[in-house]
Amino acid sequence: MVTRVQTLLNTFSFAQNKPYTPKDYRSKEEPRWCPGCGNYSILTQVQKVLADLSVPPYRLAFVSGIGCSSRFPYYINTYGFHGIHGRAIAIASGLKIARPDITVWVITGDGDGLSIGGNHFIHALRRNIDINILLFNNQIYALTKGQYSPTSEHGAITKSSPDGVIDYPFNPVALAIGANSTFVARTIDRDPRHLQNMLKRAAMHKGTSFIEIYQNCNVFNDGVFDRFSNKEIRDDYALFLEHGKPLIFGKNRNKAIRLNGYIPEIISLDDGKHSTSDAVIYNEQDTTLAFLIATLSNHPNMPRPFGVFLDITRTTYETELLEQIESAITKNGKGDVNELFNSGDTWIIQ
Amino acid sequence: MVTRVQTLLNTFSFAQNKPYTPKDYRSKEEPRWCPGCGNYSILTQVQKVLADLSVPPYRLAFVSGIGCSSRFPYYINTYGFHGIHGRAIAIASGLKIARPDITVWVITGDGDGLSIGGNHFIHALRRNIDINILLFNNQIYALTKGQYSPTSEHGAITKSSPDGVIDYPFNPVALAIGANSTFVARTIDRDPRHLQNMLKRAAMHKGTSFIEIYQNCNVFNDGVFDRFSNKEIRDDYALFLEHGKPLIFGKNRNKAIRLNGYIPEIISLDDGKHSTSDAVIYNEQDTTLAFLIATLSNHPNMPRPFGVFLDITRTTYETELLEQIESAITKNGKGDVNELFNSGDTWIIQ
Amino acid sequence: MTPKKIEKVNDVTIRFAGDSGDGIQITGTQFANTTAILGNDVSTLPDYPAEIRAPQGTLGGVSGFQIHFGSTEINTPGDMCDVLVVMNPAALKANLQYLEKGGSIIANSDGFNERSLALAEYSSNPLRDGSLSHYHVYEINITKLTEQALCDLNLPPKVIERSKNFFALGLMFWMYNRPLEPTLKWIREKFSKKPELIEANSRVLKAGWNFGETTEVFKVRYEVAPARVAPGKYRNITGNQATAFGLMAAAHRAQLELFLASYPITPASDILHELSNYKNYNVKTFQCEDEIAAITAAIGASFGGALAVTSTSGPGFSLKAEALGLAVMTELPLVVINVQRGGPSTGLPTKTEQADLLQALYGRNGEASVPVIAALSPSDCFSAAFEACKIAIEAMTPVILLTDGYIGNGSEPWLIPDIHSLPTIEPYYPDDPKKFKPYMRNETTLVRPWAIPGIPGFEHRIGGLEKKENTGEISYDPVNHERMTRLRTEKIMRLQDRIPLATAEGHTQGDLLVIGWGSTFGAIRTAVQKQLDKGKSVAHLHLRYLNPFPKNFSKLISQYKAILVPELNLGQLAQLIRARCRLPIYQLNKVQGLPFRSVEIEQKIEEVLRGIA
Amino acid sequence: MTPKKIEKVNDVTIRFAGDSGDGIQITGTQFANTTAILGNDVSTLPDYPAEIRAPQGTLGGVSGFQIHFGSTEINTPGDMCDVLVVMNPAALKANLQYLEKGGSIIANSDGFNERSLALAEYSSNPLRDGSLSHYHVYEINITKLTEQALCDLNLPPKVIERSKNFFALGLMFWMYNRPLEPTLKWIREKFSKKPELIEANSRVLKAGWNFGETTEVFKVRYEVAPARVAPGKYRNITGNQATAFGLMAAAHRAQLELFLASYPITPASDILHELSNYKNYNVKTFQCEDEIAAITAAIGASFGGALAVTSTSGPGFSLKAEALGLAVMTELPLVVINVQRGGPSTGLPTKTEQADLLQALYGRNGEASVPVIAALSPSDCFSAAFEACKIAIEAMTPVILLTDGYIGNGSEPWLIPDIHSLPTIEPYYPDDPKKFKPYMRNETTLVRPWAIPGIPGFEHRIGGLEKKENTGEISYDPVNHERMTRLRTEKIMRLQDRIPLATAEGHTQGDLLVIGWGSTFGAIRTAVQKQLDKGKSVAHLHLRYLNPFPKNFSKLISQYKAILVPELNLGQLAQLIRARCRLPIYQLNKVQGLPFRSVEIEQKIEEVLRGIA
Ligand SMILES: Cc1ncc(C[n+]2csc(CCOP(=O)(O)OP(=O)(O)O)c2C)c(N)n1
Ligand SMILES: Cc1ncc(C[n+]2csc(CCOP(=O)(O)OP(=O)(O)O)c2C)c(N)n1
Ligand code: SF4
Ligand code: SF4
Ligand SMILES: [Mg+2]
Ligand SMILES: [Mg+2]
Repeated sequence: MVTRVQTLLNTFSFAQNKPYTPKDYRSKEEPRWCPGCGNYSILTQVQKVLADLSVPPYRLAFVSGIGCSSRFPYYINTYGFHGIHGRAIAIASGLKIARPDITVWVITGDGDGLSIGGNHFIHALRRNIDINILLFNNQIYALTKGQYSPTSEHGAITKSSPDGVIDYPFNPVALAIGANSTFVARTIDRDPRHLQNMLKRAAMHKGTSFIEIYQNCNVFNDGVFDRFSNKEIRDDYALFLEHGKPLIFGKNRNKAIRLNGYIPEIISLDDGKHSTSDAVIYNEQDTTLAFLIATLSNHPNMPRPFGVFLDITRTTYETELLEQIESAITKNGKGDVNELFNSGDTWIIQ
Repeated sequence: MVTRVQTLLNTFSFAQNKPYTPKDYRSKEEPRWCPGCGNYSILTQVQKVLADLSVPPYRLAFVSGIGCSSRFPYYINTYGFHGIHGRAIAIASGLKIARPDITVWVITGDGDGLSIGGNHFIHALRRNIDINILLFNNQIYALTKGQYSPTSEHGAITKSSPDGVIDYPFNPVALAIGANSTFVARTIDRDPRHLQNMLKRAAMHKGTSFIEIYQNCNVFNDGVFDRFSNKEIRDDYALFLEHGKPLIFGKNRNKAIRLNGYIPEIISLDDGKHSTSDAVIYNEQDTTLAFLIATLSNHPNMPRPFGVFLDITRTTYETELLEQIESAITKNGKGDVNELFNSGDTWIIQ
Repeated sequence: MTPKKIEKVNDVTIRFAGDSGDGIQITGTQFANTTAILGNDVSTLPDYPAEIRAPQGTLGGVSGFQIHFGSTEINTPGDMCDVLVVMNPAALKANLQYLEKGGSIIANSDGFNERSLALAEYSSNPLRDGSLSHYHVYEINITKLTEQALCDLNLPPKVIERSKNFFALGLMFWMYNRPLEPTLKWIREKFSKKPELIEANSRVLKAGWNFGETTEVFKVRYEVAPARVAPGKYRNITGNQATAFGLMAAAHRAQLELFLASYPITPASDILHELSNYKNYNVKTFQCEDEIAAITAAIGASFGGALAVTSTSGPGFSLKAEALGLAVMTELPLVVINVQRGGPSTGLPTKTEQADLLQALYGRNGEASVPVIAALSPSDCFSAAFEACKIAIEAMTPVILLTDGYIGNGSEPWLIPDIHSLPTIEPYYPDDPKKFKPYMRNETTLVRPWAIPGIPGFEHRIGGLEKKENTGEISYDPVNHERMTRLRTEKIMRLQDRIPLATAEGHTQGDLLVIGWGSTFGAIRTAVQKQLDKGKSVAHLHLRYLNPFPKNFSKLISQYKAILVPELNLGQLAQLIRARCRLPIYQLNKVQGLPFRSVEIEQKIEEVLRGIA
Repeated sequence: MTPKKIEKVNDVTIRFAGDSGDGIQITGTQFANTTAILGNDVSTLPDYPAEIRAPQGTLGGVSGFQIHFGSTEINTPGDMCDVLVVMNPAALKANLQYLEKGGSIIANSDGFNERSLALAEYSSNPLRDGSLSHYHVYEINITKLTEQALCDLNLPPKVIERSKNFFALGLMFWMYNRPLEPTLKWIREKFSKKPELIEANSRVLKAGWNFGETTEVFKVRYEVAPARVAPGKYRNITGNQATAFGLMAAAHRAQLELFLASYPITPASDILHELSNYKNYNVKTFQCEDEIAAITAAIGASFGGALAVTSTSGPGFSLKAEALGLAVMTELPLVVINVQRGGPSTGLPTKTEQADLLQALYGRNGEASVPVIAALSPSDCFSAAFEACKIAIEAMTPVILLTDGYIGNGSEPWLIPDIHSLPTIEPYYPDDPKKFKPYMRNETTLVRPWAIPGIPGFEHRIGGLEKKENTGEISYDPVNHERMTRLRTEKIMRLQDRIPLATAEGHTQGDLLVIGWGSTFGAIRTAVQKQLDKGKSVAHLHLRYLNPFPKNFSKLISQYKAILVPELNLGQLAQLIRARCRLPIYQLNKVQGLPFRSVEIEQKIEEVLRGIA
């Protein structure tokens, strides 16, 4: 049976594979975020990257949950689904399994994706369905006006924690690695070029890609990521990972991370005692290293890593599903419903 | 205000702090598990350990979800709550926060705790509420008669995966470490002594303790853990972690794990080239090492680790809550509801 | 040997019972199949323990299978049985309550030893102590006779022990005059790789038959003439399997891929199991991490253009409440199946109940009308599931399909339809990108178009916020909200124009109309038929559609003096009817995890008729 | 200067409106407080944008605050306003719809420049183009006058700009003859650390007053005499705050710790925020990962002996369905608060609606009756919450408390009760370990005992499976299940014996009974009062208890010829009443995310009366 959907896809004459521009991904709806919100930059970079990759808009679906960030699909001219709180990843999973031909992006927040939606998040990662998850982490529930989220810092004063948060936060990157992820990255709204790079890498990865994007909410949590975006100081606070390259950071690229056994240490590259060759060479394909670097954040003096933590290959869920379908067809032929109904013990009444 | 609960606790003359025996923890209900089920052994060891620790039964609460394993509370003579599917940890969290004086154990399964209950699981771990979570992992949904679970092996044939599971499983230990756990251990139903040890360690840990217990379901998934329990071969397949001790295993204790940088390797201790001193010394307090050892399971030839992976100290949720309460009282005095109601802008109508 | 007397009977109910390991389910199924082939109408009820593996020989470990067959229409597995076949004391103890006074007990006397009597908590042997004096007891040493039949084959004792059920089956075939051949054929196929088992089981089956024929124990044989059932090809089917097939048939007629997202739960899991076998039939199953993931994944698949379904039972259905609202708001096709079980909460997971009706109608926030359809019997699950899909797709709406544990697990003969004779299902796709607006409705049906990702020109955004009429943009406008709320509700009401009018069986006007829904159909029908036979002024109205009600509902019921609503709950349909009419409404409610017996309904009818006379 | 004329009026509605940054909420609150202190009855309605920070000067960014006050009983924030104070064109455009024809507009003419007109999408200046000819327009250059009042203080322009709302407030105080002192005091306290702001704001406030007094712009001042409100100490309170206080009061009277587990959601979050401030009051708040965790954590806390509460709104309430069933089955006290908002699904998150009533009654699997209580006004949330706790604890049951966005955010004066005058709350604890059985019920109330962990001798197990009567052991017994189902339901029905009988306001018998529930109370009451004043044969019955209904409900309503049920949904209470009576029932339904205006109800009453006359 050729499904009607296949017929529709075949019938509608496809637009040429024209080169797309960011404008092609802009919807008519005017973004309604607060002036200065980090979401604007992310939207712009996504539109740029989509144009660079030239995926036709009609082949794309953006699925989100609820939150400021989750309004995203309205502003991008593709198929879009603004779901319910926490379920974006589950909706996207169903869509992708039903329609492996569609490129699916998930937009979620630290509340949407890690609080109410935490379970769908970890399960998607282990299943390795080929969707791209962008988690806008502003360490706050913004849409509901400022309660703490699972990434809010211990001690943070918010509307619902007047005496300071007593939860300890998730490290989303570490959580993702622990959940058997195949692609994990971190970037930040205020670094457009890095953001674009990460988006492209995620797009290219086959399987679930997860990017944590630090996003400034200038109304309810202004400045929590300043040290990673402020050009004056960020080089001392941020560590950029590059596959095959040593882990070097610092304003003058004069510091590096060395491993003492499995214990990370900062070394100075201008104390005369150490050189670049002492630094760890980053390897995106090593889960242990990825976890080790992800948990640098546990050490107060360590820089915060950005970039691709992990990019490994594992067959995707839908690939294996299609294989099982193929092999079922090979083995038993294309199923005929009539035959199936008429199989087993049957009898005829005249 | 002294609450009625405090009054009740004070009024009822407490039983002497008598030495308890396992029998004191046996309820009148006859366990209804299948003959040969691994759950029996776990129940027995829990009862033994409770007796050893002599926690009075009335100070204990066992909370579970739904599943074969979750019937556990009926068989143990303490306060008990057989909840709904997946919510044991949330129920236990509420109970413990409301009543920090009660010792709370959670009994859950790989379905209950990691599938539908996965979100409560990871959030409890990061919050570090002082509850003890025992996850009976039989890699199957047993109570519902044999569907695959989030820990079922890739390719497993089950009632709902006639062509083999295409999900990739969680490694519960790695997931827990990624979720910011403070205590993580693994043990197995068929090794009573190790099981008892782990239970004691969990009981002693302040904060959320998580033990993954391999449990044989002899009806729907018989033998999946045989290589770790069969006395003939288990020493080659299982690696027992001990804090401060080298990682040695093998029937003749002739193999060890060495770290090449952060990459684990098996060395032979009787090839003349290596000695015990080449082996990693295990350190329960290092999160990276714990993760590294937890993910040995990713390497097909590596042994499966058992024991305490991680045991670190972090203030518990309820400790911090009680501190905040104390400091609120110190700062503002014991709240008087009448005063509160009468505060703010008020006026009097004669 | 005197030739046996042959007695004609209209309908018979037999119950086989033994230990979980005794092959009772096979025995029952074989008897049912042979009986169906003979042209009797049949209804069956398997009844096995909740525990995964209850201890052997105990009351908890008893497995039963009841078959009701006859030369007239058979609508239930039978209130009480005429013959009870028991393999051990526990089976007797657990099932005696289902045996009609004066009925027959066929007992494997070899199964009644001291140990088994103790396990069944009997202090003395009931076969001997006179406690069964109200019944005809036939003690047969089945185990011994089976051993004798096989003594020359050198089989291990376990195998011999396991084939004794065929002896009982053979004996029942003899007693009710059914051929052995279908079962012999089944044995040959089933054990094709173990010739020694073919020989053994066939022999024992025949031995049972011959025992009946030759010994003097039984004086009478019975003849149950064929029923006038519709001609055609049949097979036995359980409700859950029929549901699965109904979904597949609908996907086929709609020419869509079938996508089932589900989380296992008793008694609904078999729908997932069944469909997971059909990967080569354009069927995808997705076992999710929980019920919320399942329904939202299904919604995602529906957005992608699949026929999306999610199956569950009570507690899982509760978890789907929020997302059902999303499906209402996005107006996407979706079928949500609730195989109801005993509640509330975890309740009685393996038992049946009809207590989720009001939840199906109202269990979500906001005004969110959803069509609700209930299946009435195992085989009817096929048509009900098909119909649910057709409405979902053609009206762009979630549809709730209610079945229950009783019909989900129960089986009956199913007249296999020709797939091509089933109605077509026509999705409403947009065709012109220039005119396309995601919430522009068809004027007659109020249905919005289904625009599928992948097609240029129809890019659009949907979601759970209120949307502007036609354009689908987010709108907080007060008047628009009211209009959209009413449009969504009206769209469902307009289904009245396409669902069949209600018809009552029995008198078209009169004293009492008995109204039912769902799996109580058979018991009510039987009860009303008997009352009609007794000349009572009654009728039976069965409601397949619970939302919307059939258009002629109020008119139809106004032809009666009173209404009786029997339900396996505390009166949920009764409440819905009360809000719609001013007639006196009587209720018959049973909340025991069990189906009605038709006599319970008959008694109530008589009581009500006395009251209103 | 001619002395101004003073006119007496009964009641007045004023609406302040400006940009989100204009301090409108403060202005309104100050006016309301001063007015309340004078002894007028008052009702207020804040109305701010859904967006976190809508762009300045646009329609989306307008913030409003409406105050209705009078010398008679005031039940609503007013249908339409008499005076509209606007700071810019957007505020005018967005709010003109609420102004009575013939009403007054007081406009800050300095705010009407080209840019702001464009932002408000005005093509010409409405103050000039004659489009406001149906109103009295007072153009006052408030910004300029404010600047002049402060010119010698050397303040930054932003500060000057921000204090102009006090000018408007001062002017309104003059017009309605209210004292400045309360606001001056408030300014002194609020800005105690910034003396320059005390000086500035006080001066501007007085400047506004003086402007009214001295200029010839206004010819008339108004006098609104005090109302005969109950004597006592008052404060303003919002519904959500009152709910929080009601819970605290109940915990105090029950001598229990208050435990709130919640997940943030508009418009319910303020209950969580409020309670998180009271750690030194035996209050614990637990912000959970989702709504399911919140209700189950609350159930755990209840098992532990706390007064356990969970608060949410529509979508979150849907998620609690399954666990509510668990609370029913375990018979533990629990209060579930649903601050209803526009649905279905995400719907209209910041708007009000009453569409979750049927869900509250039926939204879970199985027969699971739960008491449902609805609050009728902001201050009434206190009593409703208190009552919900009392029933939950004393009847060992979950209780659903329904409020909504309208009363949750709205405020009104609250007669502060003395905590000691509130009823006591008596938990039913077991006292004898030897006789203790977890499901042994009190014979009169059918309540089971609450055995708290930590106490020797009462160790027991509970859960969601059906349990044996008295002992609480798991039981699959059919008859026991029916008995337990009926006992659970009957326990809730017996609450009829402790809740007050229903009474109707107005004629005790007559033509039309208007029945309402929840936040429509004020509008219905006002409408019925007006009709009574016109001599119509009507009455008003307000239902606080939606399950069970008051015992005398049927008898009471049978005294009228017809019933009208106004609701902010499509007729949910109407359906419940239909199932209980045979009177003609008329509906008035509004689903616009907005409360009723009392005239809408009046019109409908008149229409119905014409019809049935
Ligand atoms: C079931 C449900 N619960 C709660 C809410 C309320 N809610 C909406 S968004 C949100 C949190 C958003 O936080 P995040 O995902 O971090 O997004 P942000 O607004 O910060 O971008 C909450 C709690 C809801 N809409 N639905
Ligand atoms: C809401 C809900 N969904 C589904 C179920 C059905 N169910 C009961 S137990 C179970 C899985 C149990 O698996 P696991 O936790 O591994 O326990 P086991 O039986 O293997 O010990 C499921 C799916 C349920 N009871 N409630
Ligand atoms: S509230 Fe914060 S996250 Fe939301 S739109 Fe405004 S700045 Fe952005
Ligand atoms: S089904 Fe498996 S897990 Fe459950 S009781 Fe039996 S053996 Fe144990
Ligand atoms: Mg956020
Ligand atoms: Mg399991």
